Amino acid sequence: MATMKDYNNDVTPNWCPGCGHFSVLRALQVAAAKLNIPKESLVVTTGIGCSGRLSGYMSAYGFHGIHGRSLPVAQGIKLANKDLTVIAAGGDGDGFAIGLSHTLHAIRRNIDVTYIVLNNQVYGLTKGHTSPLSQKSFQTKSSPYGSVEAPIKPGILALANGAGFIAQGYSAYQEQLIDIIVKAIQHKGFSLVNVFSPCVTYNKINTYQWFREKLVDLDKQDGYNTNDYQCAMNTLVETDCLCTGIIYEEKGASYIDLVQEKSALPLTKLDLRLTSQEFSRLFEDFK
Amino acid sequence: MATMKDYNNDVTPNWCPGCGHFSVLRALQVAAAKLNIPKESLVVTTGIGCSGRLSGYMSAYGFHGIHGRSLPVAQGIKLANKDLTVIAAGGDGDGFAIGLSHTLHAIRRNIDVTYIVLNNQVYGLTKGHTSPLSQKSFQTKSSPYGSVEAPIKPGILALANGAGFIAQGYSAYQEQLIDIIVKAIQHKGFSLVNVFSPCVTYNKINTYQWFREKLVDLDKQDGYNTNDYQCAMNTLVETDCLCTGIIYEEKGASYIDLVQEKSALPLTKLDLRLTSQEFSRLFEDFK
Amino acid sequence: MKKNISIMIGGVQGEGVVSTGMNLMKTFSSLGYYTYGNRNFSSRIKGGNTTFTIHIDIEKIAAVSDSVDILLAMDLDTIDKYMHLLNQDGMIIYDSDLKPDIPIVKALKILPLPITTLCKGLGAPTMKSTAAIAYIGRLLSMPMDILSSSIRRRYGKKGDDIVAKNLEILAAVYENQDFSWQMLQLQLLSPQTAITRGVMMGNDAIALGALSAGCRFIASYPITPASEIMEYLGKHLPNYGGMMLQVEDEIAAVTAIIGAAYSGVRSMTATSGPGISLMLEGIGLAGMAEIPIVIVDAQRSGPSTGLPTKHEQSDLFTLYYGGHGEYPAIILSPSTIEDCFYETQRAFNLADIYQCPVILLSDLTLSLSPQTIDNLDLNKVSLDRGKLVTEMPQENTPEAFNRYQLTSDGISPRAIPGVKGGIHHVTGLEHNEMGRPKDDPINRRSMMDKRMKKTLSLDEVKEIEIFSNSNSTLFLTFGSCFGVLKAAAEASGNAVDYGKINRIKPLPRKELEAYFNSYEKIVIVENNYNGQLSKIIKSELDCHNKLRSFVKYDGNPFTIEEIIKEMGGAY
Amino acid sequence: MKKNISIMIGGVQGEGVVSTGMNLMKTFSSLGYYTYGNRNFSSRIKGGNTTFTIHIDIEKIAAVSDSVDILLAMDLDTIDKYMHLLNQDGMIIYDSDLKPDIPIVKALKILPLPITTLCKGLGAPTMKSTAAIAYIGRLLSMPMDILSSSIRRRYGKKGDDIVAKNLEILAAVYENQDFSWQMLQLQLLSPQTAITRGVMMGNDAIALGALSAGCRFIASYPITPASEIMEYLGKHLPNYGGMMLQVEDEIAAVTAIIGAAYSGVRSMTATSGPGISLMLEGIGLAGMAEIPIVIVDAQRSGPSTGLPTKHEQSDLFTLYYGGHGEYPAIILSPSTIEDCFYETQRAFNLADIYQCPVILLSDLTLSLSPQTIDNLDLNKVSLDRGKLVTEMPQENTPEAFNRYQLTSDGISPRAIPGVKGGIHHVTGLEHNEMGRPKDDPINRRSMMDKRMKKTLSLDEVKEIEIFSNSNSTLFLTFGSCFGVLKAAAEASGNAVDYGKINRIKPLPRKELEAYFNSYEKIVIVENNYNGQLSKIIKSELDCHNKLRSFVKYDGNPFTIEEIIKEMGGAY
Ligand SMILES: Cc1ncc(C[n+]2csc(CCOP(=O)(O)OP(=O)(O)O)c2C)c(N)n1
Ligand SMILES: Cc1ncc(C[n+]2csc(CCOP(=O)(O)OP(=O)(O)O)c2C)c(N)n1
Ligand code: SF4
Ligand code: SF4
Ligand SMILES: [Mg+2]
Ligand SMILES: [Mg+2]
Repeated sequence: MATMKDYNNDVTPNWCPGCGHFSVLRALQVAAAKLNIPKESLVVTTGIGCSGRLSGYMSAYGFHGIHGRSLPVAQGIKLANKDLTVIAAGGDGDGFAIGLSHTLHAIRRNIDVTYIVLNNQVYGLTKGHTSPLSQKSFQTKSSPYGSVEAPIKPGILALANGAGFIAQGYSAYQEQLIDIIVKAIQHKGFSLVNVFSPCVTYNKINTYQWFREKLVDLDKQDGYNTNDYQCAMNTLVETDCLCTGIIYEEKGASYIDLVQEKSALPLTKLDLRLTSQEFSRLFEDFK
Repeated sequence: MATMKDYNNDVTPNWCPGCGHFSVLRALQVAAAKLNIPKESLVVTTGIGCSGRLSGYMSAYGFHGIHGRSLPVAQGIKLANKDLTVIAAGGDGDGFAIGLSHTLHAIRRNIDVTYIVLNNQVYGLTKGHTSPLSQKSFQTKSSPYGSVEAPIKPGILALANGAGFIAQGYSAYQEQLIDIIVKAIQHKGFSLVNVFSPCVTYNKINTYQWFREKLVDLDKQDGYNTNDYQCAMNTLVETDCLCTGIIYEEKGASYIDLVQEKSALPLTKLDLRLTSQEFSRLFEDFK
Repeated sequence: MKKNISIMIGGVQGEGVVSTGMNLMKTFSSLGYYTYGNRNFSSRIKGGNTTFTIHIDIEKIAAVSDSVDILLAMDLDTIDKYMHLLNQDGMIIYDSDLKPDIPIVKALKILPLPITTLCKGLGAPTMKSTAAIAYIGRLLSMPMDILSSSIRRRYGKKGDDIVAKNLEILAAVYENQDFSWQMLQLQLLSPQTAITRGVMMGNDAIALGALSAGCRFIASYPITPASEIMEYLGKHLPNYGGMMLQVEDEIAAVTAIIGAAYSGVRSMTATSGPGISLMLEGIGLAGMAEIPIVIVDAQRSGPSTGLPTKHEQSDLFTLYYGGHGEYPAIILSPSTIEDCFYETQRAFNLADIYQCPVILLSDLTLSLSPQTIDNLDLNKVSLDRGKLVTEMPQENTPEAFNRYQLTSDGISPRAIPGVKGGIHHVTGLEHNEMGRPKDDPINRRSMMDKRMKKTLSLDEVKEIEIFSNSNSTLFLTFGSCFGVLKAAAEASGNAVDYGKINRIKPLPRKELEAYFNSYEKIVIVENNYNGQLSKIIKSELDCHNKLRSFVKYDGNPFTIEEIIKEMGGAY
Repeated sequence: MKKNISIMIGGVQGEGVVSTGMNLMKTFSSLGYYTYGNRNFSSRIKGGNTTFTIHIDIEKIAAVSDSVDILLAMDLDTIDKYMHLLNQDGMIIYDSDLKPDIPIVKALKILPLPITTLCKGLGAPTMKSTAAIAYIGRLLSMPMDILSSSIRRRYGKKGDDIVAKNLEILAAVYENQDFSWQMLQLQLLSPQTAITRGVMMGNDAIALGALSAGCRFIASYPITPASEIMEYLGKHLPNYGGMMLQVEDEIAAVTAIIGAAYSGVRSMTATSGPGISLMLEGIGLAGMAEIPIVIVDAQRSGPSTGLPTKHEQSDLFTLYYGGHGEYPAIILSPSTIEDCFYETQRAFNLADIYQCPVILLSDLTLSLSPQTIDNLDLNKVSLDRGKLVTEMPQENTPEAFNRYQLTSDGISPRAIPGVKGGIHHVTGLEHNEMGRPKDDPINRRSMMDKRMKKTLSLDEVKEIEIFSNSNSTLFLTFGSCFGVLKAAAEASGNAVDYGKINRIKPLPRKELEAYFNSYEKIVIVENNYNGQLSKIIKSELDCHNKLRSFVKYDGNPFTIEEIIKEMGGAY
């Protein structure tokens, strides 16, 4: 059996002490260990941000790309080699400002990738700017008079866009977060895990304390049914999205299953050469 | 009083005979006439697509920009001069493929722009490719085996993202469409008008006939309350979004109202020069 | 007896002009003739006048003549707009229903044909294209059985009824005795060998080349004039286990193929100017992270949306100089359909060998002009995946894999996910040999040097092909201009040498230097305003005094005459 | 008595290193000294070692020395990493709590100061910065009252208690008799005039320049090292009726300002390399549609994410050659803080006059290095809005407005929405004089010519400033390199002429040509791998034999010594 340590490399994270991102990293490592994923079959793609550094702290194949594009990269990887476990991760700016379109298209395309949002409702790496997930009246260097734009609600948007797996976690609820990530990886199709991961340096509003007071734990709600779309939507609206646990899941065929036979080889295993016969047949079409 | 003709220039549209876009153009012209908008105060921005040509057929200030960016341009215009009536228009590819992020950010930012989607569920201008709004199994040059991705539902997504005005129209329901556009323009804040505008050349599935059979007209539903969020969501889900009329409206302060006094001048009217005193005061901060 | 003949077909866009032209081309190609077709697009989707010009020859050619021998008009616009293109002894034929008012010009043959009448009479009003082809076949003294077998081939899949109806039209035309056909007929010389050849346009050859090169993934966003590549691969890749993914925009396209290529699959995307601009950040990532991707740029008239259905070669600058910062990239510039096929294969090899983005630079004319081609040799370009590591010696501990090892040639071993002991980190940040972020200046310098110098060895590869070696002036070009240049040089009796350059980046400096030494003057011919290739060469080589630039930027390719004139020009 | 002194402050990132440095700079600037500061960023947000080097001088200077006179260490890392930078007779001072193990080096003064102890003792453990400043002030023989007024100024807003506490610390330091201060003190020459000057970095000057130029709208997406521009304008624009809009990405940023600029508001955005790559399509639209926008590129090390907190000048290529297709653009390259202010104002004028995108090219060092500046003259650059039409003669019928009229200078009248009779259409498609799409080749050619030639008249403007006119070699540069070059030239006794180029596009050809005629050799100094400016010049001018390129691309600016060495270099 693998242990968390197997997925840990010897790089010291450059995150601030107390940053929520440490816990997300740890949870992902523990989840990978629980699932016993061979580390060479695990690929983590990230965007740019404090969160983006996560892929560099995993002992696994890691791809730290450009800002907002962790999902297209992840989808390309999964389509190339469906035998891999592919995790995409990134900040709230990465996934809901510059990368919002990719996030929503990844959801509807339903390629089997797990997307972990390290959501601190602020741009950490640029040293404190308002994010599309920052709450109204949030003050930063870029909103000195307070933000006036309504924040995006990732859960509601994903649900409205037909996501097959939506969960929310919190850095300080390690066990739940690990459990969520395990299930998200197991889900066949796209899964979204929105993690409240406090930025201790630039977000003095949505702090650990703040979340602890506000978050509703769905696992503790008797009889919460994760297969009920309407209930999921209501829960998100009623809690103002401040809830943790698996919010919604629905089984369905993933993209690859829809375009290929189950028995099809990963693209990486295909023969690259055409036979002369095949080639002649293709050439005939041009006559 | 202005008439529709006042907003018509002498350019012959290059659209195919029967294209739904003709009706959207006409409806916009009639709506402008009904509201008696001085043509020099009317600005129409568009993206690229058959739909994108619309701005070139209006006698008004028209801005035909680049693919997917009609909304950032429109928002820039409105912020620059709040006295203008600003309409953004574009195709379903323009607004929900390449431009999806802008569409959703424009919704939450709530700048007073009316956004008309000329939705034919296909890329017309590129001669028939699948769009993110194409229905499943739709066959085109780019989905020869049928599309497998779930289509985006503009109404649901907009509602989930907090839009303050959402309506759907149909090219063949001229009067309703005119009425919707009039109200959308009157709405203070961002308004989304999703128009089913059939492409007679490349969409042989979602035809005029098809829509006529499927569309539910909310104006004919007794007691439909456009202020009820839950009801709006249910209606969209129940009709599979195939409904027309004003789906949801909610009054609220628009972006400009939140960041400026009502009495503030349009940016175009501001004095460009600082006084020496003001300048000295600013300079003092650096000492 | 004529060596070649040029036919322009004009009519309402969407009403069969293109298929008429293509069918004629395929029919002549099946007889052993070479054909070349040139489309002129209407800016409307449906309606509006469109033309298709075909050149039929007994020798290979990749240009249309400046004038036409036969003008086939399916609408009045065609007559008004293009009659002036007819040769003095040319012939204008048209659907007699049009009833045009044609000025009598000496020597000009005018031939109204009952195309609509005949088709209506046979109850097949939509088969005008077949009637038109039949009339042209008859005028060019084509045996009727050739046309009938062509019809069978073309319409076979649509069912026997359709075939029969078309054959009926054909027969009616060949039986028509209203004209003194003998007098009208044009006699083409027989082709050199009676072999059946294919008809392809550049995009077809690129797509087929990619498939043959083992490309198994394309992510793409539609755009004129590149869409046919994704369309072809979308149709055929699934049969070979591969996939085409239509994405939400070009940024997703380039980053998705970066993901797939990183995973070990030969991957590509195809776009045009606006897409290229959007992809630059991603291309830079591929350069920095050393990911092998292939990008086709089928250039059209810019800037911005420009003239999306018109020809230009104005993306060199942006591709050569790239996005922000400095990274390696390779630009190949095929000039013929055969090049499109082979150079696409080479592109995938170079990407794998040099681990960097490779751009295949096409242009609207090359991408969309159909032409007869000789058979393609599937095995001419052999497959080379460079330093790809798919298995590791057992002893290697994970994470000791130096993905960015500093080697003497600057190229490092590349392991892909799934390979045990190949685990490493990839980042667009500056990194050390293990791929970990590092901002130390010494590391920075060695990594920059490694990346920027690794393609230097390409300078040894010959990339310029020169034809006719006897003059003191060389006309050098790339892309579809080459076909026109060749035709012009031949028509001018080879008054100048001419050639094409197959690789623009890294610029073949040594080779160019040698040519600047041996020629008195080199004229760079290209379709853009700035003379982009000539400026690139001038920045790299001290050749200002010998280099001349000849450009055209009005949305159309050069005419043969324009180039001939330039060849005679006094510098 | 010293003419200048150089101090390096090092400590844990986020623990006051920067504010200590900035306060010292402001204090010395208020006395009439010139200062220049240079930050070295840690790649961590919090923690990690960071340093701030300050140069204090009686003359204006825009570079730090290669070595330092005083090293102030607030952590141990600073001592380990930077002690080697100390001059032979330098002094190392540190918080005595650190208890470092410092090797005894002859002549080196070692001074442990009870910074933490003192602050703790006074119940103000977080005010170490004030103690450090006080000690340095005392070492540099600064009168205490200067420091106390500086403290009042700095902390006034935070309340009387805070001020009092800080003053208490100051007094304690000045009363400290533990050391033989007399022996230790360094005596700086008195400043030439005792005037209070400001301290600004390039981004401040650009933002203030924009505000002064009448810029009333900025749309931007945060990125290092450009964010300060949006931050400043976000804070101040509302006071002048304007707005800062933080958008979802750089594509939205550039297209939003295109909308605002089209509507008549002076509008800008500010970004760095990755943002520039993403903006290229939009910049091309502004070029095609002739919209006046201003874009700041604060360059950092590329490619891709590169070294985001390190210096480079490697975006010239992408900016000069642009996105797909060909369109006009102007690139200004300020070299000093004053330039940043005035050139920003000029950028807005040029945008309005030439109706095209104007890029203001900065670099990380110029954008982020604070320095003492002389007063800025608000009215030096007068406002010119070009052919802007805000009212039309009544007679004009709507839609007869020729927005893209072919004029002799290529510049057309520009009406903005709201103007009666100015209604017109704008498109990224090729268009006619009315702005309507048109694909006819003759129109295409004249519109291309119009756009591409309209900035030609700029060739008459002098854009190169040369200093010391007596040598046969010229060192030419741009951006922050200029400060180092100047310092090096002066230190070398003006062994070469040196200068800066203020506009890179259109390249001042005539002027350059003249200099290539008058100098034997011109060395282009720049921070990138390719020698981008020198390649641009070589592509435009026949100067290969006279031009030399001197580059550095390791993430750091040139040192003075490196340039001096190059000046003595035998070419
Ligand atoms: C194209 C581009 N634009 C801007 C940036 C600058 N940038 C880096 S990270 C970031 C946002 C970080 O916020 P988030 O994604 O929430 O991650 P966090 O740092 O909060 O974990 C930005 C704007 C960039 N790297 N690339
Ligand atoms: C950056 C970029 N990519 C691709 C294109 C090609 N293109 C033009 S319009 C279009 C989509 C058109 O579809 P839609 O927006 O639905 O408009 P319609 O033609 O159906 O009205 C595409 C892909 C482009 N112009 N620019
Ligand atoms: S700045 Fe915020 S998000 Fe970034 S490492 Fe520090 S605490 Fe974490
Ligand atoms: S192709 Fe479709 S969308 Fe375009 S003009 Fe024709 S009918 Fe309309
Ligand atoms: Mg964040
Ligand atoms: Mg459409």
